Amino acid sequence: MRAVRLTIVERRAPAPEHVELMVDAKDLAGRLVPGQFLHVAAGGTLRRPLSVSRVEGARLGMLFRVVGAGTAWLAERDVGETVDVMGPLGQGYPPPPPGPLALVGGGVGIPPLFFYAQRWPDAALSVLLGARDHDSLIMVDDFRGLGLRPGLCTDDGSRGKRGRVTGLLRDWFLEHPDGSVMACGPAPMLHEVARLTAAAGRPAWLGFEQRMGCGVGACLACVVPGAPGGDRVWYRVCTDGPVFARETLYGEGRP
Amino acid sequence: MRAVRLTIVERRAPAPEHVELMVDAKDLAGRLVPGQFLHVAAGGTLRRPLSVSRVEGARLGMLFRVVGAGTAWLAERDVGETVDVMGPLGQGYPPPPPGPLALVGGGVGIPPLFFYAQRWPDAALSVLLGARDHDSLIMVDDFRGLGLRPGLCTDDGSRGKRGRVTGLLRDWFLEHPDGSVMACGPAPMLHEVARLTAAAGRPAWLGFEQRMGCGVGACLACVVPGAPGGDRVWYRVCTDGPVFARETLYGEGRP
Amino acid sequence: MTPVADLTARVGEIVLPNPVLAASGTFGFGPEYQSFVEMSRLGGIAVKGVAVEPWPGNPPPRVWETPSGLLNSIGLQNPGVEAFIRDDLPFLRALGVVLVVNVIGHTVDEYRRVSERLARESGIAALEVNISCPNIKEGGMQFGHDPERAFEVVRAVVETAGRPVWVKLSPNTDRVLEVGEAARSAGAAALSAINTLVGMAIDLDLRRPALGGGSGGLSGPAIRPVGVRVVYEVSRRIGLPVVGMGGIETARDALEYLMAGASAVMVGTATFGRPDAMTRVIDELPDALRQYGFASVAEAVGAAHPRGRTLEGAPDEY
Amino acid sequence: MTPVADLTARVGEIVLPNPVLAASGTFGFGPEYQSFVEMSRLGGIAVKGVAVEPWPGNPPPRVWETPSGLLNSIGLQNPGVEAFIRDDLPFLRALGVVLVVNVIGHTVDEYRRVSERLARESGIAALEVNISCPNIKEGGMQFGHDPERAFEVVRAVVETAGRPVWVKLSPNTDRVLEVGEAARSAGAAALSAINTLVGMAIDLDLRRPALGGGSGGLSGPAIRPVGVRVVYEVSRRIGLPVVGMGGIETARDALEYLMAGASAVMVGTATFGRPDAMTRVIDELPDALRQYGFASVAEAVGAAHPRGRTLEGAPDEY
Ligand SMILES: Cc1cc2nc3c(=O)[nH]c(=O)nc-3n(C[C@H](O)[C@H](O)[C@H](O)COP(=O)(O)OP(=O)(O)OC[C@H]3O[C@@H](n4cnc5c(N)ncnc54)[C@H](O)[C@@H]3O)c2cc1C
Ligand SMILES: Cc1cc2nc3c(=O)[nH]c(=O)nc-3n(C[C@H](O)[C@H](O)[C@H](O)COP(=O)(O)OP(=O)(O)OC[C@H]3O[C@@H](n4cnc5c(N)ncnc54)[C@H](O)[C@@H]3O)c2cc1C
Ligand SMILES: Cc1cc2nc3c(=O)[nH]c(=O)nc-3n(C[C@H](O)[C@H](O)[C@H](O)COP(=O)(O)O)c2cc1C
Ligand SMILES: Cc1cc2nc3c(=O)[nH]c(=O)nc-3n(C[C@H](O)[C@H](O)[C@H](O)COP(=O)(O)O)c2cc1C
Ligand code: FES
Ligand code: FES
Repeated sequence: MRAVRLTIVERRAPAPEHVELMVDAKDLAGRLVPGQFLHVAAGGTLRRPLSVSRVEGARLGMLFRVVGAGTAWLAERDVGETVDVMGPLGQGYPPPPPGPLALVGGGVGIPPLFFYAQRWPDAALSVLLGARDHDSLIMVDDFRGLGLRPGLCTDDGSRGKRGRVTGLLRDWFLEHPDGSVMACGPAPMLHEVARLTAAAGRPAWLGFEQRMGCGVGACLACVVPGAPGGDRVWYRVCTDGPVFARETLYGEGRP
Repeated sequence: MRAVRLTIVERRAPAPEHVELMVDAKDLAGRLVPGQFLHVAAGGTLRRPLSVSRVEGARLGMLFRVVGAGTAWLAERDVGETVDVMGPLGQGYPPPPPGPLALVGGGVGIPPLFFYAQRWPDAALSVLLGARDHDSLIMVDDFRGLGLRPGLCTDDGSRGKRGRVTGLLRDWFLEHPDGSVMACGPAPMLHEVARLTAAAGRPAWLGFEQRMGCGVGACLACVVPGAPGGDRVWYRVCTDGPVFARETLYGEGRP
Repeated sequence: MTPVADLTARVGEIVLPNPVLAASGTFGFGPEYQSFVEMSRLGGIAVKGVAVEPWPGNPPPRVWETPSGLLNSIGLQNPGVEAFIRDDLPFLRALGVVLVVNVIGHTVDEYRRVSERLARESGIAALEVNISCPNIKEGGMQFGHDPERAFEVVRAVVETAGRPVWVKLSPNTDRVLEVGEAARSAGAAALSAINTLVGMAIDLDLRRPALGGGSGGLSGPAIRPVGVRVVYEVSRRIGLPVVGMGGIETARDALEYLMAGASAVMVGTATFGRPDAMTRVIDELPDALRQYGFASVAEAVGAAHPRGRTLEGAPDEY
Repeated sequence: MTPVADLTARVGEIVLPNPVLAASGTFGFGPEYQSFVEMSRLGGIAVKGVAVEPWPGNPPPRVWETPSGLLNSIGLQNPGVEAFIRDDLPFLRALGVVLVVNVIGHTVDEYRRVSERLARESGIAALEVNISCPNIKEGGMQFGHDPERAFEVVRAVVETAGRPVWVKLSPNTDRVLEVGEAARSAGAAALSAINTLVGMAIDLDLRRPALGGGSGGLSGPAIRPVGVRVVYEVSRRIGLPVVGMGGIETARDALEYLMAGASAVMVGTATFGRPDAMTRVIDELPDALRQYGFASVAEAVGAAHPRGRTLEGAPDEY
């Protein structure tokens, strides 16, 4: 865990308003757990947290949507320039538990799940992806390249089913009542995944986003509430997460 | 007088830590009076005032020393990029009065005087230039290119005489007791020019620097004190100057 | 064609074609910027502070750039109210733009006399009482930091102005709500906020404060969060319209102030960097309003206020 | 070889190897940054505010970036003094770095109890009393804005601390000198300044304040001019050493504070962008001192103060 300057070796534009920077990261790449993130200097006062989207040999990827000043700044970086990152940071997803496993990704929550699929080629994976529209439904071909056939949906029906990815998950549980879930996406999606998996009595790990200061647990900016009556009022996304076992945040019962 | 984006057509590096940007400025170039300045956007909250260093057909030059964030930003601009300037601003130097005329320039006060020499090729000009050291004594060859032979001095003696340019002016007045002076440079130099020319009873026009806000007379940031007992307490460098007749700031007597 | 958003803004009884005014002290007395700005398109102009007599102002340097900000120490240099009326008012009147005259003084009486003198002149929509300038009689204590003194000075102006009186609040105090309340009870028609934050820079070479006046006023994007906070609090807690300012550069920034509760906004420092900053904000405001779901400026005003929840109920600050 | 500038800094009786400390709340309780920073090189560490009981803090989002600045609304979340002593102090003590514990409370008694409890522990160089946090018992009035309340709280801590007490000043008041004077007369050994400015940002999409806590504290380069001004005034007018902070990113920034009168400085927000910000400042300080003609930190302290002229004689602010 340290701050390093990594050289950009490739710049991809996988979809409108999305950029994937591939950087040379010998020392880092081997040690990364899917779900961990990098804290990336992006021209402003604060760094920007970005998940690792893939590892290819000594290279790693960061795939992001351009939403504001920081991601716009990063999107302008060229091959040969360096990016200043801290990492690897945080707690990633555990290895696949026995039985069927669904990767449930929403929008820019998809990249860490692709890295997961890449890391665990022999797991019994189903992939369920959702996004607001066609252009935001990223990495579908990457998953197909691994021989997986992701279930797809969009809010506006412009690709895959119309609806939420949690709808796909509900259906999936009908066929895989013994399944587990690794999910990443916006908070409302994660709440619903928590509800569904708790209702099914099945384990789930959830990857959260929160606005960050330090990225290393020092500033207490990035908190999400712990389960009522649980050990702690707040958990830090940067060090306690970003991936949490459902129970940590939602308790043992059905949320 | 308006704000325009001008394309950089040439970038020169006339001396260490000095850059001259030549920009395409059809509409402006013809209307410029030597001593007028441009207010140049330079990446920060405020613009930076820069004199026009020369006009070549439809092109004009800005020659500056890199001293801080703004000039560093400008120094990084490349041919083909545009700079955002307001201008022409302020009051320039008057046409040459009858009789011998000395142009007395110090450091980055030299560029507007070169433009003056270029504009008035038939005047009976002497050129006296001073700077702290060899590398800061700029535009010497430009003056020579006009057939002039500038007298030179530096604080450290690394080029020309050792000493201040006002020493050269004192000597010049011995030979040209009927001479006039156009000067530009740091305030202490201008004070001394004012003293010398008042003592000689000869006219002088002085080009001042002051930190600016608006550049157009609205904010009252850029003031220099008027002559005690004179019409006004303060004069604005941006609109009343930057060039002032000596009397305006130093009164009729000997300062 | 999508319907054009309605930019009309209202500050009490004053109706503005759009909510963007020039901030006092940054736009001179009008003519200086005329070749750079389409003056007639402005929502209004607040001119430089005017005193009963000419003030000389502070020694230079008077400005200094800071990260995302600007320190100034102009010292309220101004030609006095008579010269203003003689030399500047005719031009301003002829523009036909809503004109706000910023009023300064050392004593309650000086404020009153400026107001009395201006009462005889037409073409002025409102006075803006600047109560963040030093009150020398009171030993440096500032009107804007003391609710009782603020009340006195505002009442003196209200009694004599014959037109709506806006009161410009200082952010350099913990009593901004008390001062705003005092201004309201003294008869102010609106509040404007914020004036600059007191700051300083050191000239490392000269080993002294960079500004000739020592300390100065900090403006620009750096202070925007302070301005938004003051506007949010004041607009919720005092029953007066608020004209918001501090660091506005873009239509998004203006919208932030409107949503925080400002009925109109002023643009100051941004004009130095971009002389057309105000008309850019005006040009981009319809799109910004649409993007965030507002059909008009009026709809956006106070949109970020909680419905029915007061600031007292808000959690600790940090 | 040119002689190495002497970086030793003195804050009252406390001697620091260099003048750069970590600012409270931005460096956790020490271990968080240890793989990014050479801890032993720091001039000192001020840890996160510690209360008598655990505080939960505010709802997220707790940070929001602004131009050259950062708004935060952590809400002083902390585990309480017992947990601090049990879980964090052993690590900090073992570092061998000058340790400053930031103390918070809702009431005078709460401050006193934290101080009393810490008095039984070794390895703490000084307490830093944070009097800019909300005093809930007093209806939201803040200790840091009221000289009498500040006096009470500082005296309570001084009586019990058994070690030097620093008092951290709020810049959100016009009475910072009165509060500083109250702290001095209550026995403070030093002042630290500044804490954050109260600010707010609006989340345009959500139509509400961006921070979960509503308003928050503004830090970072944006506030540096305010910090420098407070340090300049306080160090000239109150007879106490001052630890300066607010927006320090580089050695030049640190030198600006030293010349304004700070005996040492703290770095906060800059660490988030560059975890090695503090050691960079330390590394670059010798060159910066030399460039501006100082042989030591001690020589630079207060170098921008006028010789023999007091602030009263300074011209109007702007
Ligand atoms: C652990 C983690 C992993 C992430 N991985 C990815 C990823 O792989 N791809 C991707 O596109 N995005 C990812 N995000 C979201 C990403 O961090 C934000 O989109 C990005 O910070 C926006 O920065 P900006 O300057 O462009 O936007 P702005 O909105 O201008 O940013 C303003 C501030 O808010 C913060 N911010 C804004 N949106 C978010 C958000 N959704 N989450 C956290 N902070 C935010 C920024 O970091 C910045 O401090 C991740 C977030 C977290 C917490
Ligand atoms: C009318 C006029 C004409 C000028 N012409 C030239 C020229 O032809 N060539 C040249 O090299 N320089 C010229 N200068 C000086 C030039 O404006 C400054 O060197 C430049 O603004 C420094 O900007 P910076 O950001 O690099 O420096 P910084 O020191 O970082 O600037 C900080 C602030 O101080 C202002 N400032 C700093 N130094 C000066 C200065 N000497 N005069 C006025 N403002 C200053 C800057 O504009 C900026 O607002 C002129 C100044 C004036 C007033
Ligand atoms: C150079 C300058 C001069 C100012 N003069 C005045 C003034 O005379 N009266 C006044 O009320 N405010 C004055 N102000 C404050 C501005 O009107 C405004 O409140 C402040 O600058 C914040 O807005 P901004 O960040 O958009 O500049 C001045 C500001 C600047 C920068
Ligand atoms: C996230 C964060 C948390 C803070 N927590 C505390 C705190 O607990 N106690 C305190 O006295 N100051 C706290 N501060 C204020 C800093 O110590 C410092 O005074 C301020 O941030 C200005 O310095 P900077 O601009 O270098 O950050 C906090 C600041 C930040 C940004
Ligand atoms: S971002 Fe600082 S604790 Fe998580
Ligand atoms: S720079 Fe504004 S008046 Fe000269």
